[in-house]
Amino acid sequence: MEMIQSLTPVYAVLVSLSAIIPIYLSRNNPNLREFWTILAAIVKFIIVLSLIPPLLKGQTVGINLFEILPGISFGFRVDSLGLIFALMASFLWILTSFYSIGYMRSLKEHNQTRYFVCFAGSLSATIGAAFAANLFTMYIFYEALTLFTYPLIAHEETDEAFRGARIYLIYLLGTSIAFLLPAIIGTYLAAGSLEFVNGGLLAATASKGLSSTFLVVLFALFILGIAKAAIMPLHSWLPNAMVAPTPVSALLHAVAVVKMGVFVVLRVVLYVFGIDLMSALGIGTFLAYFASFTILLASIIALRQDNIKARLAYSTISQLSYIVVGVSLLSLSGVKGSILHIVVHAFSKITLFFWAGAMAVGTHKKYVSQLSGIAKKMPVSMAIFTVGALSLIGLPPFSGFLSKWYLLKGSLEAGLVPIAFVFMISSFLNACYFLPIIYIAYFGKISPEDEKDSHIKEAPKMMLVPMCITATMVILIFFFPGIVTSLIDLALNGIF
Amino acid sequence: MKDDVILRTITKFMLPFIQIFAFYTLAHGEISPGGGFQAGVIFGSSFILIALVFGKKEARSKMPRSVNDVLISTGDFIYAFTGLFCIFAGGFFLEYGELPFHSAKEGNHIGMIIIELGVAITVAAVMMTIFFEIAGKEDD
Amino acid sequence: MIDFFTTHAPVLTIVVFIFGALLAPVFGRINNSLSYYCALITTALSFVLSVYLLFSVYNNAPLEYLLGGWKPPYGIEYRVDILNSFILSVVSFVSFLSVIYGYGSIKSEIYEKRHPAFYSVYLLFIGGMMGILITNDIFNMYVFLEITSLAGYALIAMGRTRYSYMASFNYLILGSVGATFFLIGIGYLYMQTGTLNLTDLAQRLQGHFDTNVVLVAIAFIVVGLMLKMAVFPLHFWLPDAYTYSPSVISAAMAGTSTKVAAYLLIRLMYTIFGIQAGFSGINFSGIIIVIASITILAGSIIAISQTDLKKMLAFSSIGQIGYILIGTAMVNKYAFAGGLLHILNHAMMKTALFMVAGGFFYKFTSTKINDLKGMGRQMPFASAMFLILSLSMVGIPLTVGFISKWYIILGAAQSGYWIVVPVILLSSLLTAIYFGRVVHNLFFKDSEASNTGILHAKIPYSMVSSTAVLVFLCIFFGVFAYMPVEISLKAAENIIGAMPWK
Amino acid sequence: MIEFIADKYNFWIAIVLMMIGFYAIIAKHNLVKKVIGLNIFQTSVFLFYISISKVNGGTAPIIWHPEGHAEVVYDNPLPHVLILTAIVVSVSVTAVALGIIVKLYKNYGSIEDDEIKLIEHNEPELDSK
Repeated sequence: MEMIQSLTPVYAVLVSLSAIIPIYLSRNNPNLREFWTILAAIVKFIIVLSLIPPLLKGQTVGINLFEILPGISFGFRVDSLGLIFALMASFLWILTSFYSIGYMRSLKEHNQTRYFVCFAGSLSATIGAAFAANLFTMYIFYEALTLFTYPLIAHEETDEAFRGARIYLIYLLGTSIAFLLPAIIGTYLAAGSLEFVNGGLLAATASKGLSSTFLVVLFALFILGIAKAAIMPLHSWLPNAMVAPTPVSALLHAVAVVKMGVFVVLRVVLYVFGIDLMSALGIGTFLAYFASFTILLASIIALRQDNIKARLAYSTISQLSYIVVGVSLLSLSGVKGSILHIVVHAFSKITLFFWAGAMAVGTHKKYVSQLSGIAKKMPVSMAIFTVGALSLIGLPPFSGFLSKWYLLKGSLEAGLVPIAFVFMISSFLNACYFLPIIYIAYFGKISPEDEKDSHIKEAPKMMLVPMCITATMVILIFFFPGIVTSLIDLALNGIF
Repeated sequence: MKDDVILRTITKFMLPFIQIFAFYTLAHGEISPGGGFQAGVIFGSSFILIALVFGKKEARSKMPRSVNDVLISTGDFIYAFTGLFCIFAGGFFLEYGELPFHSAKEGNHIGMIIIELGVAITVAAVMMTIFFEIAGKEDD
Repeated sequence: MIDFFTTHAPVLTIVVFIFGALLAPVFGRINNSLSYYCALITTALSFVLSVYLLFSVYNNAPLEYLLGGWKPPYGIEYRVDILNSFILSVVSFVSFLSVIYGYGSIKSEIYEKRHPAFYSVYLLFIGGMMGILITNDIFNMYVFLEITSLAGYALIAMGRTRYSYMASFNYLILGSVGATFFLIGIGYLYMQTGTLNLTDLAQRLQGHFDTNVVLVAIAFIVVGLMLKMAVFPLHFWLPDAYTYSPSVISAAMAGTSTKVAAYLLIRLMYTIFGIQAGFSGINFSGIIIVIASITILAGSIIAISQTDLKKMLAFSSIGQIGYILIGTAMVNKYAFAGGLLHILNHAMMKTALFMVAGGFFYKFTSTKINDLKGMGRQMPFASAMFLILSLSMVGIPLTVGFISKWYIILGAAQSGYWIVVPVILLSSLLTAIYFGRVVHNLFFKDSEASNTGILHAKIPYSMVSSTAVLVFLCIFFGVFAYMPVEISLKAAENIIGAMPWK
Repeated sequence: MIEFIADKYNFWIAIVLMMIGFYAIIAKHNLVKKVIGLNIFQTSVFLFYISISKVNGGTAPIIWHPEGHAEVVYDNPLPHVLILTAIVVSVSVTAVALGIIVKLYKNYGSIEDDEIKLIEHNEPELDSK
């Protein structure tokens, strides 16, 4: 493949990072501040879009900025997997920015400047990780994202928020230093380089007689180190991090942070170990079973959650493991399904979080049991929720159906029938925890106080419009899967 | 002790001898026990004796603080400058043989005595400073 | 002229300090600021000379300088190779920046009348360390060690609180015991070999490592130096000394003094004891690695429970010395380079951290962690620098802290000391915890009524700029690590290559 | 056994003195006594150095030309020189230590380290000088 030296990926990262300065400087003028946020979001999305044409032509855009240590450089390389992730994140940033403005202003939150600054920083880190050319660059952005999101989670500045943020930091920073860093060092020792290679960085060195125990331990370190993927038992930071304002939960805990986790898992499996080495070592199957445990357990826990955001959080944990299981199946459809699920889940889950925020703004309600009959007062929001929920359960004509289809097909291709059953049981469980919400909202009896309360109304337009757009996307992807799958096929070309 | 006539008289009588002995030790340090350090200590102790017998004020008037401070630096300066001068004379640091006297032997002799003089001045001044600082406020 | 300069540069590095130290009080009689400029010029000159030395030995053989023209085993010899010229540059750079920093902070913390004496003693303090680094004569090392220690006692005693005297006294007693131990060790070595020149000692000790005399000498020297280095069970003097001294001195000391003691141990371990050459049945590196690991963990754990920022930084320094020891004791090129890099990196980070702490003190006369609540709003720039430095201490990539840890871990993996890896990772986590606490107070807590006692409204530019330079370098050398890495790798090659390889 | 002790009596003296000094440094609360302990400790090392410089049948290392003796055996002068330097250092350390003690006494009215710590603990003064 042709390599084009270009600074475009660097600009994509820098746009939001440099936006921090005008955002901070215009802290006394909210309108101007928000203008900068949105401008940065749009410019970023355009830059990411501009990277598509060369990719379709079969060229790779990338640049090695500088070599930090011999064999370890700080560089970017745009491949289609990274581009899918970047496109998704930057597109959703635009929507979330509008949504945040509506949300923060309706609730009159404090410290909005810090909020927008950190938000912009987080996005830079996300895009940086998406375009990272090697493990080292990825690690930097992985850590940067953790640090940028800490103030967002602690935003409320209550004891509970600090507790949640502390747990978040301990889990993510702790595992990444204790496990991910040694894993990277181990990789460097084994391969002498950290660049992502189609077919696997370590696959090339496997013939050098590295003991399989070493590789298995290395893989275990990677999986333990990527706590952002929220594979049990390292998941409990995610429900705790839900103390953040809802837009943060929406973008960061449905799109950026957790998706970065599974994205790193994908990178490790596909580009560091490689399909062949994984199946030779037999760790793919092991990971598949390990993560299916998370799928089922998290779904069951979600059933018991009354807090809306907690229920969504456990749902996220379960859905993330879909992606991990999908890639560890090591079959074409499995991997395809798992990449598709990254996108699908992002759109569906952000819709649900937006809805949760709309509920918080419109009704100040946080519990499922309080939502009885609420659909009468907030018909649009509930319709949007229904779309997101049905998509995650996996019903057509919503895009969730597509990814589940591929995942099921992949598990059968790999000959792992139990995994197929796990997917089906989990779909059933998904239905069990989403459908009751829909049921009581539409058919439950609205309580008399709520009936009279004139404050309960639809959320402001600033919030509703982004919700509608994401919901539309959920349906759109079902009918036009080509916009995503063409890129996925491109990514898988070099691997299978 | 200020009023003790015998002590005062004997001290007055002894002081010049102590100081001359200091110079003897200094000049002879090259070939016999002695040298700049010992000379400095002896010289300094003569002032300490003054302070003990006549009181701190009297000693300070003979050796004011400002002079004392400058002396510390001066001795140090003589030492360092001699060393540096050897460099400019074409040798290594402190290589007295290269000093511009008639021969290397001569240079060694004179250079060493200059160095010792610097050491002696500094040590004497430092001894006095230490004494006056530690003796502190108690004026007796 | 260039020849002349190159020949005499090693001794000039020390001579500038002699002249500076004696001119500072003389100028001080005229005007205090003159003595300040005297200190500034002296340290600047020594920095220039050190860097010049580093460049001139980088591609050439080590420079030798014979004091008084006496040939090596008899006379005192100065010897400059990459290892010590590297540390010379670090020490002189840190001391130079500390002087700049001091322009604002010394005025507020030390009596006007004492300024000339302060600068003079400060120059002796730095000059003594430069002497330790540059000399190749073991007794000369002892003398310089005592010069720098004596100056250090006086400097600590100039602190703002009356407890500074007690801190200084404790350091004095323990420091003298340590130095005397070193002296005993030298005596035993002299007994065995009859020489004091390091190069000569190394040759004459070959084959005598199993004698009791040499073993006793090593035991005394190692214990004595570890006292000076404040390695874990011998660290009691350090926290008080760093906490109660003036801000400039905390900053300069944290960056230099313990590292110079560490250099001494490294130099002796490698050049004369040949760390792995002799000692049947005694694993010298193993012992030092275990001690260093305990130091790292203990320093970090004790730091967590501190309530005073400066004390916390002091305990953190104790832990960080462990990194330097652990890296250099592994007898591996990469680990050695990592340890050496950590001397530079830790000097920059810890000096800057103490400078920031001094900035808080300058404004609010307090360094209690609880009094720092809400500083993120009141002193945003200082707090931001503190944040960057904390990240660097934790070892986040693109900061210098990462580079040295990376090399130490790499070396540990290569030489098979796997135990080191979890120790370093665990201590990174502990570091994250204790710095996280401070950062949390800075940015997420609202200021309390108690810290409204503002002493100075504005922090002088001298303090801000010198700290900012260090913070910038912390990032710069984290991103463009090539230069220090190359230098330390080459130093490591020279040092390890000169001894019998494992 | 007796011979072993008697032969190396110089070491034993050094060790005994060193331990006395060490004991004083560690166990005494009075700061002046600590300094005295330090001095004893250092003196033991000086003695040790001087004793190892002794050459059997040697005399003081001062050049002299006695009649009838072609060769004179001298002691090794180098340790003497080293110790002279070490003594200077020791004196300076003592001076600094005593200076600090004077200041401590002025500030706390005590030279017992436990009392000083107690005073500091009860009434800490941040900006006292």
